[in-house]
Amino acid sequence: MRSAATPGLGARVTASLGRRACEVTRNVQAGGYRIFSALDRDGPEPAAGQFYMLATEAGWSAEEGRPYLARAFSVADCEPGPEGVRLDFLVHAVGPATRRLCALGEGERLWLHGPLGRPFAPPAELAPVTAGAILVGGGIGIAPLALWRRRLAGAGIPSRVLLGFRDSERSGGLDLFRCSEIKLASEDGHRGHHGHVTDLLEVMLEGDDAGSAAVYACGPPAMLEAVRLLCREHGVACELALEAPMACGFGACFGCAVPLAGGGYMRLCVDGPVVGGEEIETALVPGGGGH
Amino acid sequence: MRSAATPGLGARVTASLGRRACEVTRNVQAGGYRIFSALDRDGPEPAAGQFYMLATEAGWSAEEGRPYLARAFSVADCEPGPEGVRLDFLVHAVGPATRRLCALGEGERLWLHGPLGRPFAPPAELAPVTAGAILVGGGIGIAPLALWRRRLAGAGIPSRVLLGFRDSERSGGLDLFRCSEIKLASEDGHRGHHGHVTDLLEVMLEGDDAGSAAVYACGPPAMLEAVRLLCREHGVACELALEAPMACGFGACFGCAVPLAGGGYMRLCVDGPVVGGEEIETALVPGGGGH
Amino acid sequence: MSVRLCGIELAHPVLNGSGTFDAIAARRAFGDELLAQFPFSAFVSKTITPEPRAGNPPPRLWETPSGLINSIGLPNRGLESFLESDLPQLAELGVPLIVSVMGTSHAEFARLVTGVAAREEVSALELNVSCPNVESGLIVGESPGETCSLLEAVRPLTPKPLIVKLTPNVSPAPVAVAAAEGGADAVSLINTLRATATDPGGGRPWLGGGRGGLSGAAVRPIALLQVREVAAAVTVPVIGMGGVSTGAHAGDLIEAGATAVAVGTESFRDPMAGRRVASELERELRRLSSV
Amino acid sequence: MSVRLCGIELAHPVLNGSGTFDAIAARRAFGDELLAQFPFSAFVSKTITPEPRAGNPPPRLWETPSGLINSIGLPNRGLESFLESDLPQLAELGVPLIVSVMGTSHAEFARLVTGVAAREEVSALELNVSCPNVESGLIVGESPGETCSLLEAVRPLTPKPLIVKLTPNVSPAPVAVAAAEGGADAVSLINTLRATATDPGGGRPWLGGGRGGLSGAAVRPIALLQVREVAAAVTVPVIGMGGVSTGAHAGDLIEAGATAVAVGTESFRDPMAGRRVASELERELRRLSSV
Ligand SMILES: Cc1cc2nc3c(=O)[nH]c(=O)nc-3n(C[C@H](O)[C@H](O)[C@H](O)COP(=O)(O)OP(=O)(O)OC[C@H]3O[C@@H](n4cnc5c(N)ncnc54)[C@H](O)[C@@H]3O)c2cc1C
Ligand SMILES: Cc1cc2nc3c(=O)[nH]c(=O)nc-3n(C[C@H](O)[C@H](O)[C@H](O)COP(=O)(O)OP(=O)(O)OC[C@H]3O[C@@H](n4cnc5c(N)ncnc54)[C@H](O)[C@@H]3O)c2cc1C
Ligand SMILES: Cc1cc2nc3c(=O)[nH]c(=O)nc-3n(C[C@H](O)[C@H](O)[C@H](O)COP(=O)(O)O)c2cc1C
Ligand SMILES: Cc1cc2nc3c(=O)[nH]c(=O)nc-3n(C[C@H](O)[C@H](O)[C@H](O)COP(=O)(O)O)c2cc1C
Ligand code: FES
Ligand code: FES
Repeated sequence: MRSAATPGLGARVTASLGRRACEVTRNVQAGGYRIFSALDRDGPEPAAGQFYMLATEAGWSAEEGRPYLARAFSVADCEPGPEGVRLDFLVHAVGPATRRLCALGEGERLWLHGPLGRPFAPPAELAPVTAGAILVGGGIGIAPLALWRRRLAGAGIPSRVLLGFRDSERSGGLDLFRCSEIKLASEDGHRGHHGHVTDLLEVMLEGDDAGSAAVYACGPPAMLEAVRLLCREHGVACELALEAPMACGFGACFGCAVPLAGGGYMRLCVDGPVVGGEEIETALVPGGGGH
Repeated sequence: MRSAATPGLGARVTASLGRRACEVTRNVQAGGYRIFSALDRDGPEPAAGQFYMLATEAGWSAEEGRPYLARAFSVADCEPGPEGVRLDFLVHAVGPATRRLCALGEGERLWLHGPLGRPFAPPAELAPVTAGAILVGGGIGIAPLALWRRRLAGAGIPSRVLLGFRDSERSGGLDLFRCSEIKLASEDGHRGHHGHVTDLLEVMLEGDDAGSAAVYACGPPAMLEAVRLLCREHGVACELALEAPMACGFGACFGCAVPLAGGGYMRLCVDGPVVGGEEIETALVPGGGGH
Repeated sequence: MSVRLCGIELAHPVLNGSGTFDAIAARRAFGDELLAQFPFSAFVSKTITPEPRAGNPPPRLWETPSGLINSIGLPNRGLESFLESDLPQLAELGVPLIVSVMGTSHAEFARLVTGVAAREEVSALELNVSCPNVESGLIVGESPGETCSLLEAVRPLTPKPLIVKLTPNVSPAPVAVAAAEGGADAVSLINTLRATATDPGGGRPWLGGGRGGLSGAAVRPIALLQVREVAAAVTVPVIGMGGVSTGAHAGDLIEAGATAVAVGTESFRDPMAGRRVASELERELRRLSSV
Repeated sequence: MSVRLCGIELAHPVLNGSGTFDAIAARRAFGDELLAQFPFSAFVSKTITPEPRAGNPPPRLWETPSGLINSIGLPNRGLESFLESDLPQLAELGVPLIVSVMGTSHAEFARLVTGVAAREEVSALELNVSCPNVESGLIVGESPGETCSLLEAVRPLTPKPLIVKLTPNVSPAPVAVAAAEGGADAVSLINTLRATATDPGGGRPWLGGGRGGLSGAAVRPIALLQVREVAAAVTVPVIGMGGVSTGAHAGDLIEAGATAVAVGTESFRDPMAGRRVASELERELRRLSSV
């Protein structure tokens, strides 16, 4: 299914078997979010769009027995090194799991399994004559796009990046895009276009070469649904990285159901989290992306 | 019931209503144990032998939903100051609650209610013509004796202290007795008499003035039972500070049952933890003092 | 926030669960300040039986992930002694009194209901039916027929409200319907779920009573469903309980159809939990009514 | 550590709980390494029904204190498709296969049992009886009579072992006895406990299916008692499960009378939990036999 044009680009990476304890090597503030890194000595380099199930080794369940289950997090960046793969995650403290992860100390250990799920596919697979990629991200959802942009650049595929934030608190993910050219939107007008990132996308899609571009989006459900509808309207291919509550991340629990366009459900952890805009009934997944 | 000879000495102190969050001001190693201090801004000064129910404000339940309940701890020492009463606890990490408490950082907050329970009674109440007190402690159990010794000394009542330890790891509580004259026993012979602390007590009880002394003991169940039987044999009054699993500490749950000599049970949290040797059927309380 | 429960005016909807708060012992521990700030809008006594009971041999408690097993065995002084010594003290609390009673035959229940209801201090009675009827061998509260016939036997004995405490070990709705048909004025649920634990030191059961009942946060999601189903099945008021530790949990039970709620295990962790839950509930209900 | 279960030789006593491990999806996620280190000594399929089912609308998951509510709704491809596509893939696992089936009438169960048992890949069948019989309206597994008559209907259809999966929502011992009388070769328990949750954003039920089943550490103490009581009531082997996350928990169930144990929710947190539990259990059984 994956094209051979850019070898490995977008190919699903198989997870190492079982969970492993990884050391946390860094944990820094990024606006209202945290970015932390873990050293995965035994795992492969993930593809952009894939995710890991994370739990801390100590102090999980510290809020009245919660978090109990591991939680899904997209890889925001990664870097292979002599000792293993450095995995970076961008996390927003919204509940017991994310609060605990944001408080991780250097040297603490993290349980992790992955990389899991279906990654982004290269533009050439989505749009026959490609003019490159348009990446659309919002809030905490920009994490997987950061890695995807690096991968595209590495493969020589041009990409344009549109990012939107509610306010400066929620723009911490920008740190992941430090050296790229980006168009910004903010709902409070503190930076870039005063409004939604989808306004920027709309303008772009009405431009000349957009019909042959491929759109990749990640962010809050309402934004994803707007992107999906815009792309459909303009006949532009798009992939969306969705969220749904996940108990396992590897197809075991059937909990992460997302309604399919043709009826029935997919398991987002194995058939996603990256899905084609036409595959699903809606990006407003009930129970998903609560924040 | 309490004598007026040494005002306040041994009188049960009523707890402040409800639990309160107290700041941890110190946490130091003491052999294999930890001694930590909390500043109780709103509570009274406890009597020796009384205890508090403790839980940490954050990260309680960090081991698969445990600890869930607060846990009972004797006050090892206390000191009123301008900002409140400093309470010292001696803790041995044996399970989820004690592990969490031993890891308390300075400035962290502790939920606490107390002081609770029946304290030690002055020797004059136990032995009509008193030659003073004999304090017998073992392992982690020496905590309440440390405060009791200080209180007795403050009231001008002579006390002799016999302490036993299994090994040097478990002798951390000695730090609480820094400036007193003590007879020691250790099971591994690393210090003092090579054997049990009850060997020392036996010798002492066979001495001249012991018949009019009052014995106060706290330690592992087997030691307490030996003390109880020795004292009975020698016709010497004794008080034992016992342990039993406690869910509430204030008489609400009826969980802390200790078999009475005459049949039936007492609630150790309200009718103890200090009990007369003759009141109970055995100091080997099922489920109590697991370590 | 005041509510009427079977004609009894309550200042707020938060009661205690039977057997989880001993107001007499608590007053001894915390002093008269307890009366000034009594945490519950009505007081439910620990279950009393016709004759005194010593309760189960220890150990009686076992902490589980986010929960507690108790195997207390209904220690109580028996009907006569309760009426003579406890009731006058409970009357000093200044809140309506609900007395919980349990017999093992219709005759025993009749004796209890008659004796208790005759006292003017008592506002209502709760029938604890989680026990076998010695005549039929069936657990009364697990059988709609047994429950209805018990109610028919005791209903004529008093005009005072009779509350039936339902067990969660069977689907409670049919039993609730039977209780209401038999003349119950209200039902309360859930009691504890049958559970046990093994001695960590070896394969023996840990609890002196062999088994016990599970309560606390762990059972909250079970309680919520049972309360919802019972409230949908009967027209009499429902008192909901099971793992309530915050106003949000209490609000969930009220949304599910409960008229009042009770706090049990949480009072062990926080003696003033009832008062805290009531004030949090007030905020919660305001928030929900504005959603 | 090998055990015989209904004549099936198992390398160790640890299976998976039905519906908590999809070996086909897991192989896709983790690769063929999964086969080399398959965590379970036999594989229990997710429950299949005669016709395909899409499952419940999302959200399907809710985390509770030390537990998980699922409201999955038995999505599956139906009998034909299971036999055609899934079974050959499951046969590649190299462990005995147990297929879980659920019908809503004797005729449906008969069709399932006949179809599945005919396949040589299948070692045993598990009957999921936590569903209503559309003819009687009763939940089969909550009624000894329904359970016995179901067994009488399907028992003649195959000589292969039939395992009845018991529900914990009623006292399971009488149902287990009825199942054995009807000809069941083994019973397994516990299935999930009926439970629900409220949307934290407002009073609506959170789960798409309205309610679901509670599993995980929170239910462990309930499972342990039910397994003990069932094992004491029947002579057929018992497969114990409910909150097992360590070898000690598995050992408790075996002490309580189980021949084998199953790991469910813990596999979500640790995909190789079955293997870990098996090796911890081996140590645990050695320890217990030396106590
Ligand atoms: C594929 C994938 C990738 C993801 N990547 C990222 C990422 O890169 N960074 C990131 O920050 N997040 C990411 N998420 C989201 C992240 O997994 C969730 O935010 C995480 O589950 C939150 O856990 P929590 O315990 O902190 O909060 P939770 O309390 O579990 O969840 C937050 C929301 O869920 C609801 N909720 C669910 N269960 C309960 C409960 N029992 N009680 C109360 N509320 C409940 C509430 O509405 C709440 O607002 C991703 C999710 C998926 C599926
Ligand atoms: C009045 C009083 C005063 C005390 N004073 C002190 C003191 O000054 N210093 C001090 O260190 N301790 C003191 N204790 C003891 C202290 O309360 C216990 O050690 C404490 O409860 C341990 O909690 P934990 O969670 O660390 O260990 P737990 O695991 O709760 O208890 C340790 C032991 O209890 C058993 N146990 C109980 N429940 C479980 C379970 N669910 N799973 C596994 N094992 C279980 C085990 O056998 C284990 O060895 C006192 C106790 C009382 C009653
Ligand atoms: C230690 C303890 C003792 C209890 N004793 C009684 C009792 O005597 N009578 C009764 O009806 N319920 C009794 N219960 C059940 C509680 O009243 C309540 O129904 C149950 O604990 C669920 O609520 P919770 O989860 O808030 O504790 C007891 C519960 C506990 C924990
Ligand atoms: C997500 C999920 C799906 C389940 N699906 C099934 C099922 O299809 N058939 C079945 O018999 N049991 C099913 N169960 C119940 C489990 O097999 C097991 O009985 C229960 O979860 C208790 O074990 P645990 O606490 O180890 O999870 C399911 C449980 C979960 C959590
Ligand atoms: S998260 Fe378990 S199947 Fe997708
Ligand atoms: S600990 Fe609850 S009554 Fe003593």
